[in-house]
Amino acid sequence: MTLDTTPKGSMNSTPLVEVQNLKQYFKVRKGMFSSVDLKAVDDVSFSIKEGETLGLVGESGCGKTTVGRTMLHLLKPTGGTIKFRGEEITEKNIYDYRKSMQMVFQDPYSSLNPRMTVSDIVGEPLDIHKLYKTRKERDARVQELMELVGLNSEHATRYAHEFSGGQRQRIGIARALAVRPEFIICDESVSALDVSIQAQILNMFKDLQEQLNLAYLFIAHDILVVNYMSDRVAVMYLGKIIEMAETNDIVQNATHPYTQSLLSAVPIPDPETARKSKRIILEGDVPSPMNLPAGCSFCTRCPVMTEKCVNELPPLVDRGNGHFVACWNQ
Amino acid sequence: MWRYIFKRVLLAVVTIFIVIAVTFFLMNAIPGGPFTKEKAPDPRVQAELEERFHLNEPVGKQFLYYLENLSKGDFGISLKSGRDVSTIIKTSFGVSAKIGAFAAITALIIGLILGMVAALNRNRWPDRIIIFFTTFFVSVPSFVLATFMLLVFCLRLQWFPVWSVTNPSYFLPIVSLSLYPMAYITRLTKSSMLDVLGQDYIRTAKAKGVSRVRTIAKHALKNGVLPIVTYFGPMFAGIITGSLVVENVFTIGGLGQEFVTSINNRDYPIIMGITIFLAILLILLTLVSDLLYKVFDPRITFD
Amino acid sequence: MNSEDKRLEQDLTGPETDLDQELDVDLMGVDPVYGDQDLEVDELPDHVKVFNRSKFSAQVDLSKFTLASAEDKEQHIQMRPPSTFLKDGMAKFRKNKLAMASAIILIFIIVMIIIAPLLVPYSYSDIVTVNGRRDKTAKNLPPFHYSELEQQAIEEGEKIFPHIFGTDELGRDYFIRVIYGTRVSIVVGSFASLIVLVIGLLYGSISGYFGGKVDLVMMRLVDIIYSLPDLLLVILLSVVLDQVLTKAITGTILKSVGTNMISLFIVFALLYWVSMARLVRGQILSVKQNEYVLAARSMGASSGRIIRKHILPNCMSVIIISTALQVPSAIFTESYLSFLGLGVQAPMPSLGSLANKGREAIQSYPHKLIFPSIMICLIVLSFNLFGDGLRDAFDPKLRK
Amino acid sequence: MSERLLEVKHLQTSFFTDSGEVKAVNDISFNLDAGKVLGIVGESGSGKSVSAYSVMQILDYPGRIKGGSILLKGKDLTTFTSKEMEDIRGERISIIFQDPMTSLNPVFTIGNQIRESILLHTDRNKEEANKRAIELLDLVGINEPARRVKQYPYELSGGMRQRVMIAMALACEPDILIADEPTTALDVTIQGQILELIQDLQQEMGMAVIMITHDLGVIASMCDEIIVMYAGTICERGSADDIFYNPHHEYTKGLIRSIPTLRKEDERLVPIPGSPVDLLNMPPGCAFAARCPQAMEICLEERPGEIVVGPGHSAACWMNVKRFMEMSDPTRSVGATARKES
Repeated sequence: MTLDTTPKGSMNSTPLVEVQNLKQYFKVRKGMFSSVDLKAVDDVSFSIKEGETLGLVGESGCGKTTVGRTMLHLLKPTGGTIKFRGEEITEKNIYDYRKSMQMVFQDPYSSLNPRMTVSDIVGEPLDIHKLYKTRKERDARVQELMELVGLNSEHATRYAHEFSGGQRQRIGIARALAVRPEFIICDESVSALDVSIQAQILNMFKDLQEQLNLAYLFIAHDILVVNYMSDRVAVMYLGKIIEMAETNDIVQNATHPYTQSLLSAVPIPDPETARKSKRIILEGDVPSPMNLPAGCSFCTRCPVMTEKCVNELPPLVDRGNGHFVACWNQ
Repeated sequence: MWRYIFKRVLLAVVTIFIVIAVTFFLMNAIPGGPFTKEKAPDPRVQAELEERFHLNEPVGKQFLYYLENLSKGDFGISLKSGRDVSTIIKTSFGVSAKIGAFAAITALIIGLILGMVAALNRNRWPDRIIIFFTTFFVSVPSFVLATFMLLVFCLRLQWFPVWSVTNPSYFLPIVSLSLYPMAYITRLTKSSMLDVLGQDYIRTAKAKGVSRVRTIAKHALKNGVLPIVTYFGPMFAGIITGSLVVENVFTIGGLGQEFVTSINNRDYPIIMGITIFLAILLILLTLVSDLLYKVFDPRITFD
Repeated sequence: MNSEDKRLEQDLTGPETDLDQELDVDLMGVDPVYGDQDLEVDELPDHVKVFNRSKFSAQVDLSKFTLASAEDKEQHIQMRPPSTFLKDGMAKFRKNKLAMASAIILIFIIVMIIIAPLLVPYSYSDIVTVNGRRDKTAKNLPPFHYSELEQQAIEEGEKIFPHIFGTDELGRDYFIRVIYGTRVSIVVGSFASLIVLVIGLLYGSISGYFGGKVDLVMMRLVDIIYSLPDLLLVILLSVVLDQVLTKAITGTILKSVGTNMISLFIVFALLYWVSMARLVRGQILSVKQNEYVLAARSMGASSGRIIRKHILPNCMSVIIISTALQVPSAIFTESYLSFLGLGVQAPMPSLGSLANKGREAIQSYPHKLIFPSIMICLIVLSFNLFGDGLRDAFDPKLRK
Repeated sequence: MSERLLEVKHLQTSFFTDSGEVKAVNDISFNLDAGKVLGIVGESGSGKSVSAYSVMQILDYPGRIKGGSILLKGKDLTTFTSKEMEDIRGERISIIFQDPMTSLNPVFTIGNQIRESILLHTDRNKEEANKRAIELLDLVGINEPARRVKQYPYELSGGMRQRVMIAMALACEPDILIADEPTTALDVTIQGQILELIQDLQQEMGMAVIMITHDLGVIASMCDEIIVMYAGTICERGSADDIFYNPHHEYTKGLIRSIPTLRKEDERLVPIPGSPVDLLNMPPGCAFAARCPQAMEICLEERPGEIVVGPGHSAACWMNVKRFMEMSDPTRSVGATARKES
């Protein structure tokens, strides 16, 4: 089944990035000879326009990080295609696309090599893709990048461990920007940061987007952050997208029972609202992705579950306005 | 669980086979081979060799015969005396096993205690003293240590009698044999305990109001000794090889002394027999300690 | 700070305060005066103060209430001086007195074994000679003693270099023998460690980097070798090679090394590398977990570049430390073999063979055991303490 | 008026590391009454957890209480022997930690770990303790409690383990429950379950709770009083409404402006500029001064004291002093006047 997941209004132009029926299964050894498929990502499709931000939200283990890594061929996809400007990305041509697609990682501590100076880290993509002729040109570009992300360019010779978490994340962003990409995957890029620093980085992402016309896939577990950053939001549960719509639409008209409970569970930093709102508390835990029910993967925790949900997989269907939902009951 | 045990036992069997094969073929690589009649001074021994090892057959066949003999507990005969190697091992192993077992237990108990004392007094004087001495003890070759002990305590001070079969004095051999593994266990225990004491669940125990002593004895110890269990294998290896030295220094007629004597005499069947015997012993002890580890740690699911 | 400021500070941050004062001011002009309400000052800790206008106006230096400039703020917080991994580690290492002392002792020993043979006019293999004649009386001399012939020569005005450690049973200068023994032991130890390092590094990094099936098969082999009783095999191999090789190497340079040392190296090359391979593999696996490796791959870095630039630099410190700790273990093995009579080829001495020889005459000439023993202990202890110090200073796991 | 349970006065806790003294908690005071919920909010390094650990005296090496007093019902815990403290911990004050995955001992069954606390502090025998453990597991909403007591921690999910931690903490019905970031390591939907559970149990059992978190959202609705901490000091304290709707410290204001909300009106976040202060290298004056958009010269030189700004509401910020000065004498603006005079 192929879905047209392009939002309306952009039908005439090809999307920048298009992911179709992406699958990523991991083999989990169950003994010496048998193994079981862990369906980390199962039949995921979406597309992103130039200069757009798609938020990808879900709880830990739902496969959102795997989506990002598979898109960059850091993991070999089990199935499905990834297209960039209409061209399919394969194992063979991925090297060329590494200049167009970049990634900003989660952990500001483990994502920078402790044995390299800031200038080495930021300049590494330039070295790999040979994007300069002289040493001077390289240094100038590194300086430029550091200023772009709000770092003092005098600090280029220092090692990453001398910086605070927020500054380190800026270094990571400068590294991603070095090859002048059009599309950046932000994999939980702010979740390790304190709120005051997180806001700095979020604003910087927004400014850079405006300045450089970047498109983002913004992966996070924090729905408040995703909401702030994204034009559209896709909600993942156990390897599948269960709802996808414009941000405002999803906040105001969440349709899938999981999205509804996710939204209601968010702790609101506002006493008035918090006192009034009633949480929809979900029962139980997320089931193991290794033995999923045949039908809707959410049926074990769903408050409105019916027999159909247990046996049949609900398709992701457009309910108008590009609001996609995968649920039998809505 | 059974699958794991099966795998581990299989590995042990393969290793034992390799040791036997390596030993046999290495020995046969010596010009003339270990069982050449020419090396045996006594014609009766020559005849015996001929009969047991089928010396005229090709080496591959000989190996099969050797395996067959081994399975019956027959390790061959001594070139020099013509005695059965299995008898030599049987008579001499008793003393060695006694000393070795005592040394292992001593090393384990004292090492664990010292290691914990050092961990609990980190960077204070008991820690520094313990660590200095243990570092010293792992830096002195066992034969030097044993010789000095013999010189000082037996010969000069005469606190302990010199070893004799009628009046065996186990103290000094056990001490000199256990010092190295003891020092090693102390260092291992310290670092493992420090690691465990930094874990979150220790703080949980403290927060419950569990006393310091109980926190250590219950919560830290069971987690902290796990790495020590994995050291059992190397410890036995150390004690077995150490006993070769210690038995010679104290002139104890154990397996070790037989081994060293046979090396000096180039009595190949004995060298071969004792090597294989010790190797099998060692592999089995390691196997037991590996299985013990799994028993101690409930997290391992054995798959 | 002037006295007025001091008073102010005391008033605002000091513990003593007068709680009975009334709040005499409204708040931000938003809320009405709290004067007639029940001010629950009780809920707040004692030191929290109620603002009192009359007190402040007299004491506050009003000029301080101007906006601070950006430079002032910048200066307020300063970044720590730049440091590198190496600098940090060295600073930490220098603080460790035991490790520093060990390093100095090791350097001293290494300098000694290089220059002492140049300075001391004796040879390790020949009997002491006086006026070109072999001095048979110079046997088993205690330290700093001279034989009869030498004493005569001294009385005749000749200068004779002292026997610092005495002489051995054949009348050879013991000091130079110990120096050569140290030389042999250190060379054997370093060479064996080098073999272990090279093989372990290659095997471990291939296994760790490629992972999957390759890793599985390679690690099975390591498991088997790991459970072989290594020292027993060294002995066995020495016994065998002694017979097999002796003829083959006669007349070559290897002869002076001796078959036993060759078999020691072979065993190290065959068996001892497995723990190094395990260590390297473990290190690589844990470094590979880091996101910077993933980042490098997402940039399009080749496998070679990732190993060279990212993985090796980050596990090198641990590998170097454990190589340093391998040296004493090799020296130990060598001395052990010497005890069994399987050590270096005579007349070449090693510390192990000297100590073992010295053991035989322990009652009458204890110095012959003491000197090489002290040397072994000193080297091994220094290497151990030095290695421990390196680990404390450079192991990234222990740093935070 | 309710009973005063805990009174912390001028608490100072430092970590004496190789590189110098880290003043993790630098002179803080707070009170807690029976049955009340106190929220302590702050970013990493603000000293919020260290304050809680100081109260329980479970600081990690090389941390040490340097000064101040901690009064539990009038008795100073800092003067207690370690034996006396053991009777306080787990019986009078309990704590739940952040990471349920590592806070339970992996080699003992959860029943064993809950029982331990009961056996230590009550006269129950082993059988009764086991019965109580099963009751507790049932209380915290774990199904099949009789089977669960025999399980090891690795057999439970994160949310379940946190429930076990709560059961363990409540085993002896403590007067005070400290919850140290109890939901940070959990998923949003599980986080909701745990918060609800803590709230319900607090009301049911009537204990006082200290809720420590970095997430303003978590404490918005459940606290009687909130303390905002920065770099080991208290910036502001007051009711949730005071803190959220009428903040009087620049840091609190900045924090609130930094959090994204669900109401999306295309308003931009206003982040606090700069990086957190280096605790090893603490500058004089207000710790927040270098990042504060309103920082004045005095802020860089002297640490402000806490000043009452409303009923049960106080803040440690020189801006309040300035504001009060201006308001009590509206004819002159403090800063401007000073400039004119100089």
